[in-house]
Amino acid sequence: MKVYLDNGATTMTDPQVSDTMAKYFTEVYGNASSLHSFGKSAKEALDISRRIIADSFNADSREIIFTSGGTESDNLAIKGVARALKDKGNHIITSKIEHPAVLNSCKSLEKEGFRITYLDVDENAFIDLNQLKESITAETILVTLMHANNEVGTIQPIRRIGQICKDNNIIFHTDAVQSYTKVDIDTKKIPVDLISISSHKIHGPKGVGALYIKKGTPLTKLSDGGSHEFDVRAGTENISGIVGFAKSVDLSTPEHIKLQNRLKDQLIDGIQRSIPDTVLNGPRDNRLCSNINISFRYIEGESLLMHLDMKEIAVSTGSACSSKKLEPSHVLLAMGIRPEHAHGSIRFTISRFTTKEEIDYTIDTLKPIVEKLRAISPLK
Amino acid sequence: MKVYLDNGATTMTDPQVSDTMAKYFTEVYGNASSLHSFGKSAKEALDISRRIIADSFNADSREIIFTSGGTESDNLAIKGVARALKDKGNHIITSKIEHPAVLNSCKSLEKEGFRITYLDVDENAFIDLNQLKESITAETILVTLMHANNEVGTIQPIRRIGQICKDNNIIFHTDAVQSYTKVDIDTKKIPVDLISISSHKIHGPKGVGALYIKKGTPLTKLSDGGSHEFDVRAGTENISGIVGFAKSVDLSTPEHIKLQNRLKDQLIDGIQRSIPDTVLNGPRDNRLCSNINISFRYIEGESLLMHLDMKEIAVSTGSACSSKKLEPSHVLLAMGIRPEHAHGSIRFTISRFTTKEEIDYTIDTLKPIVEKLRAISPLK
Amino acid sequence: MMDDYNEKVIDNFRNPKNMGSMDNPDAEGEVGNPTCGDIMKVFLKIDNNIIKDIKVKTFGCVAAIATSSKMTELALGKTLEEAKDLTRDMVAKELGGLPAQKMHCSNLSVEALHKAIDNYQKKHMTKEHTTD
Amino acid sequence: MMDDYNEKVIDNFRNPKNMGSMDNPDAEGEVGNPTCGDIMKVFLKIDNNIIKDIKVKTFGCVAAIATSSKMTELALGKTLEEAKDLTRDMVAKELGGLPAQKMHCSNLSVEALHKAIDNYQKKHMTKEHTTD
Ligand SMILES: Cc1ncc(COP(=O)(O)O)c(C=O)c1O
Ligand SMILES: Cc1ncc(COP(=O)(O)O)c(C=O)c1O
Repeated sequence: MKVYLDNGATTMTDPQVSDTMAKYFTEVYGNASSLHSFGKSAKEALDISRRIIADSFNADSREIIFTSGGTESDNLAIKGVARALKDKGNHIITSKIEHPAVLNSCKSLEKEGFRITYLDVDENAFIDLNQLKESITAETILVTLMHANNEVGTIQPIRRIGQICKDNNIIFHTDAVQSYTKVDIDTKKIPVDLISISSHKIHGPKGVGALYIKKGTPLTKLSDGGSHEFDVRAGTENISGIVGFAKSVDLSTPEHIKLQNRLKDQLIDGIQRSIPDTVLNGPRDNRLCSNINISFRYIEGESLLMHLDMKEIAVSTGSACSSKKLEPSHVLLAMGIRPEHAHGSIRFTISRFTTKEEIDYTIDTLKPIVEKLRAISPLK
Repeated sequence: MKVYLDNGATTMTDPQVSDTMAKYFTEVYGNASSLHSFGKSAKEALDISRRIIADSFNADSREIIFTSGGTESDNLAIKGVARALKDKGNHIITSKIEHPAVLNSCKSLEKEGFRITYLDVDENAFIDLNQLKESITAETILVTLMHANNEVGTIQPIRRIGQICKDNNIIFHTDAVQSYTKVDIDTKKIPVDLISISSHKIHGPKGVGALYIKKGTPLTKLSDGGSHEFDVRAGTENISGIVGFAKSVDLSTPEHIKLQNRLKDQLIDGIQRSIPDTVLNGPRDNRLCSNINISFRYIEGESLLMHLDMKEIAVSTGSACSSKKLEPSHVLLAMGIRPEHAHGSIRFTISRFTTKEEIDYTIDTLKPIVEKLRAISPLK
Repeated sequence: MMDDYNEKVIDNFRNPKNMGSMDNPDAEGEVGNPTCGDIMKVFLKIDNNIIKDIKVKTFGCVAAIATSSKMTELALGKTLEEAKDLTRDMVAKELGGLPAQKMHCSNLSVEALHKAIDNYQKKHMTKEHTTD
Repeated sequence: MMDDYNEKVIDNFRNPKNMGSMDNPDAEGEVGNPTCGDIMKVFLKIDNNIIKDIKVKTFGCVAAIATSSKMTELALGKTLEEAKDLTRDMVAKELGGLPAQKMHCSNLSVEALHKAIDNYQKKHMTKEHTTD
């Protein structure tokens, strides 16, 4: 049995999505900027897709910009706003648990003269709203805080974050790459100015993302060229990819969330019942339906991951050994988790294609592997 | 008969390409950065694709970076080098006939304090090598000149341009988006430091491009995040797109070029024989095999384009009316072509899928339309 | 906001009315220049202060041709005063709207009509003076 | 440059030799710390200056486990002096190479071996002194 539990890294493209895309390779292949009918058909597909994404945020079509993925969306939002507002102020607030696309965008802005505040998080990876309020100065132009964390699934209270930003007249960007289609954001109700999303995390194709930009938000272009995407993002539009992205949004339903929540509980409870010395990292509530992150004490994550891989179970780890920087997950460390426990963390991320049988198989497979690795561990 | 003669704008994805891609949506869908076997398979596909592109330039695999398209490649090359070398000098040389991705990247660098020289071109859109030499100063850090022009197909003498840059120790970038797979660049023989290419111009999928970066070329990242693509370009790799791009390179043969050259001659000669007052824009030699650009005197391009579209022939125009800026093609103007002739220019761009019958049909269809439009023109 | 031509505009472009030249017109008017890419020349036959016949020659885009045609239809049969009251917006409205960027550059035919009427009235006034 | 583990490394990881603890070892040596994510503890049985038995306990990644195992195979049967001449590079070479970033952090088992031998020799010298 092949069990893919790394849906936080990327997902299988839903066969219905790739089927929908097929036509846009060999039939509707025009350039959406072209005046002829080939171009018109491409433009129509683009418009319809944009509307689908806009609807998912209760937003206007013109507030959606297609990009090449979550990373580009984050870069465009953060650098775009910072550079547009640099005469207004030079202070940006983010958190210690953001995705590298956000953290490194901020780091690169530091070199341009911006000052960044990295908010702390508590043991469950929640930020402290008071610290946020206290960090705001007259120079603050942007707050960028992720909706749901990619490693431990913590869902931040973005309504209240947004309200604080709005009260202080500060632009609020949220990286919703992990939460999109799993936790709704109604832009008419939640005060948020920019939202990053990515197709390949929701069973759409890789290489496509989008950025919601509330009407009137100041933004400097990142990539210059033609005046595509309302002159915010240049480059011939990736029609097949965009159509696939929209289809993947169309295919997601509230039932999928319920299903995943059940499987999540099954996996957490199953592991904790059958394997001692395991700790759930991150909260039990206000957690993404798809994310389970567990530290297996006394063993190291990469070894566990590789043993699971030999049994055809795919997971990821927050262990240093899996990163090129040779440091354990910055998220787990920010949560105050001890390094040796961070090393033993495994992230299981499920999807709407995950089955109960796969979860059973995973629990059954884990037990002897963990025992074997513990038997050779000097820590146990 | 549907006749697509706008392959300079974008091409049909070759059915063999989309067939090859299929597997990478629903089977080999892992994240190339993941440690498990799903990730490994994706990484292998990525490596093989990179090797195919590298081989096409007689380059090393590590010299190829995948991007989201030609626009991103141009931005990354130009801004990346300029920002990396800003302490060395602030002068960049380009030409008046570059694609907006290059021109607007340069414009945006002007705002950052760089000085840009825009070289003139002659009536056939060739730059003047002496003007290039004379423009070089001690401050010059980058020369960016396109390989083949997208509007009139002029192929610049990049070997000599590259040699001039090399002699002066200046980095040379060329936008080869239009020429790729049509005019070879052997990086072991032609001194060039960066080359931009794009998949959707060569029957690959949209939303993928690449940048050749000669080993040792200084470059600042444009998009921050993970350390993908040798830490030059962040973002989860678009495996299906990249595999498709590589396949489209694999499928291109010298025979396709010969075929297109024949069809090009057929179209140029056919139009000039049957319709008076037509002028070929750009050179007859050193011209891309796929590009035919003709001014039909006394009539305006958009009107001609729309009439052709009603007969299911897709072309493009350099007329102001087709651009949002309401100015005629900057390329045609730089060539010294009078505005009223620029307005009447039509670009026919063929591909390896174009047939002799389609060219015949196009010539036959053009004649009465041109006559009809001339009959109502106040200029004739 | 509208980016594309609507069906009505395309229809009028496809089958434009009253296009071409006229023998011995009573008046002519021309606007535009080759640089901007739109030129319209209007020819009128006027009888008893009424536009009895109208023709237009147009160099320009889809919008230029469609608005030229629609203008002739609106002007035909009108008195010179009524014709002078015609505006670009009326022409655009009759066509169900135009893309924003086309409103100002390509929708010039009304100006050509007004020029022709002006020319006619000047000539006429001059005539009256001389015959006086 | 190598980014991935080769087959040999994976094989040694999958079926590591001499892993676990030992009753009454003649010497022990431990290196690493929990923060960096690799800890190895080596146990030795020494007879007549020769390593008669060796066990290792490893907390760490694939490379850490594979190199630990390979180290025990290289050390077993050697004299203490020969064992002290073993290096990280020899272990890595026996495994057909390691990814660059794994060379320094995870390939520590030789150090643990050397520590165990040092501990043994110190104890032994002390003993000689006291019984002297
Ligand atoms: C929270 C978060 N932000 C941003 C990204 C980057 O998105 P992409 O891989 O589409 O560039 C990811 C995934 O990698 C993510 O999980
Ligand atoms: C010469 C040239 N450069 C750059 C580009 C931009 O490439 P892309 O459409 O892949 O962004 C194009 C095509 O649009 C082009 O013709």
